[in-house]
Amino acid sequence: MITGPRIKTLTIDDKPVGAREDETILTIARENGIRIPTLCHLEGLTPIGGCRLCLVEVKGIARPVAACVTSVQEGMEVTTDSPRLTQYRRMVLELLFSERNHVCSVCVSNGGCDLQDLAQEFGLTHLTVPYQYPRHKVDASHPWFTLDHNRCILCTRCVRVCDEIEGAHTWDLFGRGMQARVITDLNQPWGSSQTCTGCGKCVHVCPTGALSEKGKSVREMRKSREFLPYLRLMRQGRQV
Amino acid sequence: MTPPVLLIAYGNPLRGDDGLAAAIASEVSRTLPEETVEILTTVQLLPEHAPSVADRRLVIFVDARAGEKPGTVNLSPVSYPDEAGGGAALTHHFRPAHLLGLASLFGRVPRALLLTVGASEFGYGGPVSASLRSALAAAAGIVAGLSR
Amino acid sequence: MITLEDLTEIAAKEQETRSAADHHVHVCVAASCLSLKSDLVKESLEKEVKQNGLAGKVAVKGVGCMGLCMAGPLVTVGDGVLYQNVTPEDGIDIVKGLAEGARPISRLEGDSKAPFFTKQVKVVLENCGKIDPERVEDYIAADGYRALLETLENKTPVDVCHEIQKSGLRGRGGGGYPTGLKWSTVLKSTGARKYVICNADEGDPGAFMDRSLLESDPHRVIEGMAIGAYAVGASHGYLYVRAEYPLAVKRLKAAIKQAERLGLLGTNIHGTPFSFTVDVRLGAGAFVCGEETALIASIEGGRGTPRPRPPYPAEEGLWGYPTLINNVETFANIAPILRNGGAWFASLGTAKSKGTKVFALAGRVRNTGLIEVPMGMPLREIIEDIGGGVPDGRTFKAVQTGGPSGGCIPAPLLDMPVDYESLAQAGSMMGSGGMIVMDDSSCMPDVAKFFMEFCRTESCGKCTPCRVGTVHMHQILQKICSGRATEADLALLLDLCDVVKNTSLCGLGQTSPNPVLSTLRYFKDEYTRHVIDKKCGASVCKIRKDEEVHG
Amino acid sequence: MSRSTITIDPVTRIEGHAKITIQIDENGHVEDARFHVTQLRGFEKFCEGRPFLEMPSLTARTCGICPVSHLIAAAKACDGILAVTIPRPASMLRQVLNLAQLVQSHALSFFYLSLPDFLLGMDEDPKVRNLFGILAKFPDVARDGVRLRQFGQSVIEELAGKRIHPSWVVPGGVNEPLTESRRDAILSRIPEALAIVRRALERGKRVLEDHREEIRTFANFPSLFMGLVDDRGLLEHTDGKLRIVDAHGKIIGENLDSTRYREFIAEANEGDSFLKSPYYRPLGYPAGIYRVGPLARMNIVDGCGTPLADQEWAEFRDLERGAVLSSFHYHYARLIEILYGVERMEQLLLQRDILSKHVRAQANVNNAEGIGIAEAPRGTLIHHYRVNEDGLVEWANLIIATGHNNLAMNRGILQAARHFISGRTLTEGALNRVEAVIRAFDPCLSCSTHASDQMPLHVSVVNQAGEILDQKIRG
Repeated sequence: MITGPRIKTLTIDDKPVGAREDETILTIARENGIRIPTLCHLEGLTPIGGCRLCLVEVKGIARPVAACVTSVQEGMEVTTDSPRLTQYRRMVLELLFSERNHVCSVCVSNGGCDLQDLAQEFGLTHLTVPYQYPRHKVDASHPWFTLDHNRCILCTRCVRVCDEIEGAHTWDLFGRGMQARVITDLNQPWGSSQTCTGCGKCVHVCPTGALSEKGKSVREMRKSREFLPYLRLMRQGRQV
Repeated sequence: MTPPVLLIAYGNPLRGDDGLAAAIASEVSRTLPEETVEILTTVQLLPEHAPSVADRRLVIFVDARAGEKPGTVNLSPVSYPDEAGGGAALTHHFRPAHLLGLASLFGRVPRALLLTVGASEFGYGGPVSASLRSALAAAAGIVAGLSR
Repeated sequence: MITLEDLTEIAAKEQETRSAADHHVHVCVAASCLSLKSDLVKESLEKEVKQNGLAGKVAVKGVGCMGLCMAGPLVTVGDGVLYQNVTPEDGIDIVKGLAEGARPISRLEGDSKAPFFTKQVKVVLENCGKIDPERVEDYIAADGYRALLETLENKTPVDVCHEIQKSGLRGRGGGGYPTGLKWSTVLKSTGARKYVICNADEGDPGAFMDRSLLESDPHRVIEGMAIGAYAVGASHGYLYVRAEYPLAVKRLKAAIKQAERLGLLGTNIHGTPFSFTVDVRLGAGAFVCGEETALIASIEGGRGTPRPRPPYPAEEGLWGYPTLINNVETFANIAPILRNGGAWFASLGTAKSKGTKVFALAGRVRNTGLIEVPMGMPLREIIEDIGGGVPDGRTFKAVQTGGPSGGCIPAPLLDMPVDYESLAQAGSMMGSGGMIVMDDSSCMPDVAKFFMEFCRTESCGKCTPCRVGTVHMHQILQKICSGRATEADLALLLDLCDVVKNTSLCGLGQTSPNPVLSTLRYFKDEYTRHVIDKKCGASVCKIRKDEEVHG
Repeated sequence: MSRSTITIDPVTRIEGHAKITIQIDENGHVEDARFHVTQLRGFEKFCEGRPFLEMPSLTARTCGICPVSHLIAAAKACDGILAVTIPRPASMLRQVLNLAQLVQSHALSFFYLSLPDFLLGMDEDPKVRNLFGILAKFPDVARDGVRLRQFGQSVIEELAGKRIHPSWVVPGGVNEPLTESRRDAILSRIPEALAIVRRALERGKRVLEDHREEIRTFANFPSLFMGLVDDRGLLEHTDGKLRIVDAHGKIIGENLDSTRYREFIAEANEGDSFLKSPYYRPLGYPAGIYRVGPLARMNIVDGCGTPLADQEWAEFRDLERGAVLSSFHYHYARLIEILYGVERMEQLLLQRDILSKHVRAQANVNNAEGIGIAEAPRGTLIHHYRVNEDGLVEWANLIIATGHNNLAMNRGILQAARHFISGRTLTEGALNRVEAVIRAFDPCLSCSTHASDQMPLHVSVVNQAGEILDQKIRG
């Protein structure tokens, strides 16, 4: 008897697709060449459904669901694009931009930023909600990296990669609501962290210029994330 | 080969409806091929644009106008000197007619038209007013028609 | 091993001591009366009894909440006499009155036959104001733990689930999910172990049902949890209580110790294979930890943030194991249901909403306090009869139910029955039982602003719409209330309500626009007055003069 | 006649926003004249708390007119924080960029803003006295102006990309080497540019003949002059050391260490303007008044270092025995600098290592302080940052060219006002001459204050009681 996961069939944007029951809508959509915008999601890290950009509509469910954390079900009818979804995604982006001080023109990640790319994709040139202009400090105490809270969107990719891949759990969250921010160790300067291994994985998974390498000037920070699928593959290999 | 038609869309896209010209230009760029019309978007007209203006078959200036009824599309010929005379100031009050005047230094002065769309919101930030969407489409249609 | 006979014996002994006394004086020692120094009243009474040589004749007992909190400290003598606003000095008179042949002290006397008392139906609160919450024996004398032992003796877990299903009990935490169904799901879920969690992270502004219950009758909740654990196959439970409830925590911990001492908790309870232990976990004061997945994360020692469901805790809960999670009032209903039968419970209430509901009645109403009414009672009866109506010659405007996730119900809907469906249809919700009455001195945009500020500060920050959207909504409401808002702001507010409602990760965010939406639904004119005329009808909002002129 | 005040608000045909106040005594004599910059600048505050590597991009946004100058001064200050000497090709590329900026800025100042006065006359109707008046009467000149500016801008584009605020200049050098095709594209445009400058110089020199009175009265007074020179004492805009000469042309400060600029430059704050007023510290205030910019540079150097410009420079220095003192000669000096700029660009672009890939030095924070000095078209630009050990800016000070010239401009206005204005009359020509003094300095006020749009010129004569006696509104 086969005890592995069962196969389910469903439709995404009217296209019939097959999936293992433990797979998410996002995985299957991508596998079938259907693009769903994401921001907090990163292949290889535990999805959290935080940013809400990957919302999709499922027939029979009133509220849109986050594709990155919703498992497929038999007969599910998924819609990944609609005027309503576009409006929601746009507003989510607006909210992110209004929350901190995202000034692309002086940002190290200008031209290499997931948030900026999405703004371009959605033609977001202006906000309908007012900017909050919070005052956030920059933590440049680490010898190789800089943390600029002004550009953080609280996606927690850094927190997850450090915990799940590097195994150091240097990063965590502090405070709640709009006061929430990422911290290292028990809210100590990054440079004084006893647990940080200096691996830089957090910097490269960061979607914006919040985490960057020192010495990089404006527009010079480019993130490379190839290590993540590679490490995952190697680990799987070892398990087999 | 220089395209026979030049579209100059001017205005500051960071100031509300002032971005209308740029929006019209991007609409036109979707419908017409590069060989037909060259598109120049700029925050303000500058004397340095004069060499690009010379020797075209047609130059179309596109601008959002305060003081005109929002949504009205107006098309008028441009010539130098215009009714306002030679014109004094530089950068901020540099008009299409001025550019046409300077173009004479670099070749044949082309036929030129100014397309304006009445607009009202020129505050910082904010996209082009939703109420101007139909005017935007109409203006883009006119420009495309003229360019063919 | 404790048996039913042991329980009977304890109860009999308790009864015996009780009947030795001629007079029974009960002093409320729940938080509300305690805050008015009811402990000193009790001391004074005890001292006077001793000094007047009435020891043994007059029994003074600290009991749980009697409900009419606005008139505390409350003292009852026997069954019929209720004293209100009692001071320690009054102890002299009360005891003197008793010494002189049970003469009531008229200046202190309240009307114990008032509709406030007579219209209530007490199931959950049946022991409140009657038993000493710090003594397990008193609980046992009131048939306590009988349901647990009888269940262990006579019923299979499936039987228990059936009985609960038959009762029609629905979750009292707010959602109204059928409790029996939830129990069956957890029972059916497979896992190396299972957990039971009691959600006592009561956080709605103005709500104090769980707190009063835990302070007044802690054993009832523990018994409900133990039965639940038996029904789903769990052997360990957590009581997640907010740290702001120190008295409840103290009494719960004491109650757990007492139950353990008697063998009502522990291994092989009643000589069966069933074992159950309970731990108290303190919540550090985050509203979102009332959301079950956030609560579980908090117990696990993580940051109290919710995660998307499914999987539901019934399948994957605490530490990834199947977990039964119910709120305090839900568990408090369990023992009576098993004692009296599901059919009995189902005879109370309406077709879809069975049993009773406890409400914390607050705001602009004469009788504020803790009440319990059968489901389906018209709102008007609750407010006008039990609540005594709006005081000071003011007129009733609206009642807010469901806390920050709920909404406002206006005067024209006062005759609607209070049940899950009706409240939802009116744009509010049952919620955990907060009920705040407002009169014409309240400004509805200001009310919406209050709740939005609550949601903004209580957002955990995990998902974008709730974290940032509530901030913007609150700012717009501030603008409205200060007369600076435009119609465009109002339109943006509606857009934000839509986005936050439909895209937030958990219930906190999804329901946070409700107070705005429901006040907009019934009091749109108040918003437009603020926005267009720059006027606050209730004169609550401070709109600057110059803006009033230019408006 | 009672004492009154004439206000010219704002001054037209300069970049930015300022006003002039002229106070007139009971006898109708000009008593005092002041140049006010009325907008507040807050850029130094923005910088605090930011990583120092952002400074070039951040401070370049002080000004839409000459972002390149800020980029270079900022990058140099950052080089100091890194404690690196940047590779020679990077240094040369920065020089080419700076020169391109110089050329286009000077072309704007000369052709667009000043030539109308010279060719059409100071007294001509302002409706005609502009680029279009030139277009009508001297079309060749107008074409030259447009072309020369276009040349300068095209070089900037080739080097740093199309954006107005390029991020090509970075701490430690530049972030991309120059390609051969781009180099050749620039070189191919040099002959035309050179021809234009030479024509302009000929015309400019002829103009001088007609403006004897202006030369005599336009901020013509002894003062010190300051600017950068290279190690041979030749004209230098990007690197080099500061030199200060006195009115006799005598060097009084040589090889001044830029990091110690505060030892020889002090700043006074005057109540009526947001502009700082720096002076030469050893001589005190206001005796230490000095001028920067093209005129100053011509006065301090021992030569330009390019063949054609050297000839012109020699001729220029023959105008006077010591330093050339009339600020009207800023125009002349500007033309020589354009010539130098085009020539020098070509020299640099023909260097064999100009295409080298080694254009950047990498380092961490090694100094807590960095000072970068460059010559902007308008004069010496100083960026000074202090950073904490993590490289976050704790304090920043920017001294811009217009600031150095503040005291000199004030004196120049007073001088011209006394000469051209007599109490009763507010003639267009007289007012225009007062404004023209300011234009000679080519102040960039958007840079010194971050100004917004120009507004119509408003001139008023106000008596002590505050009543408006006469006013002219134009534009």
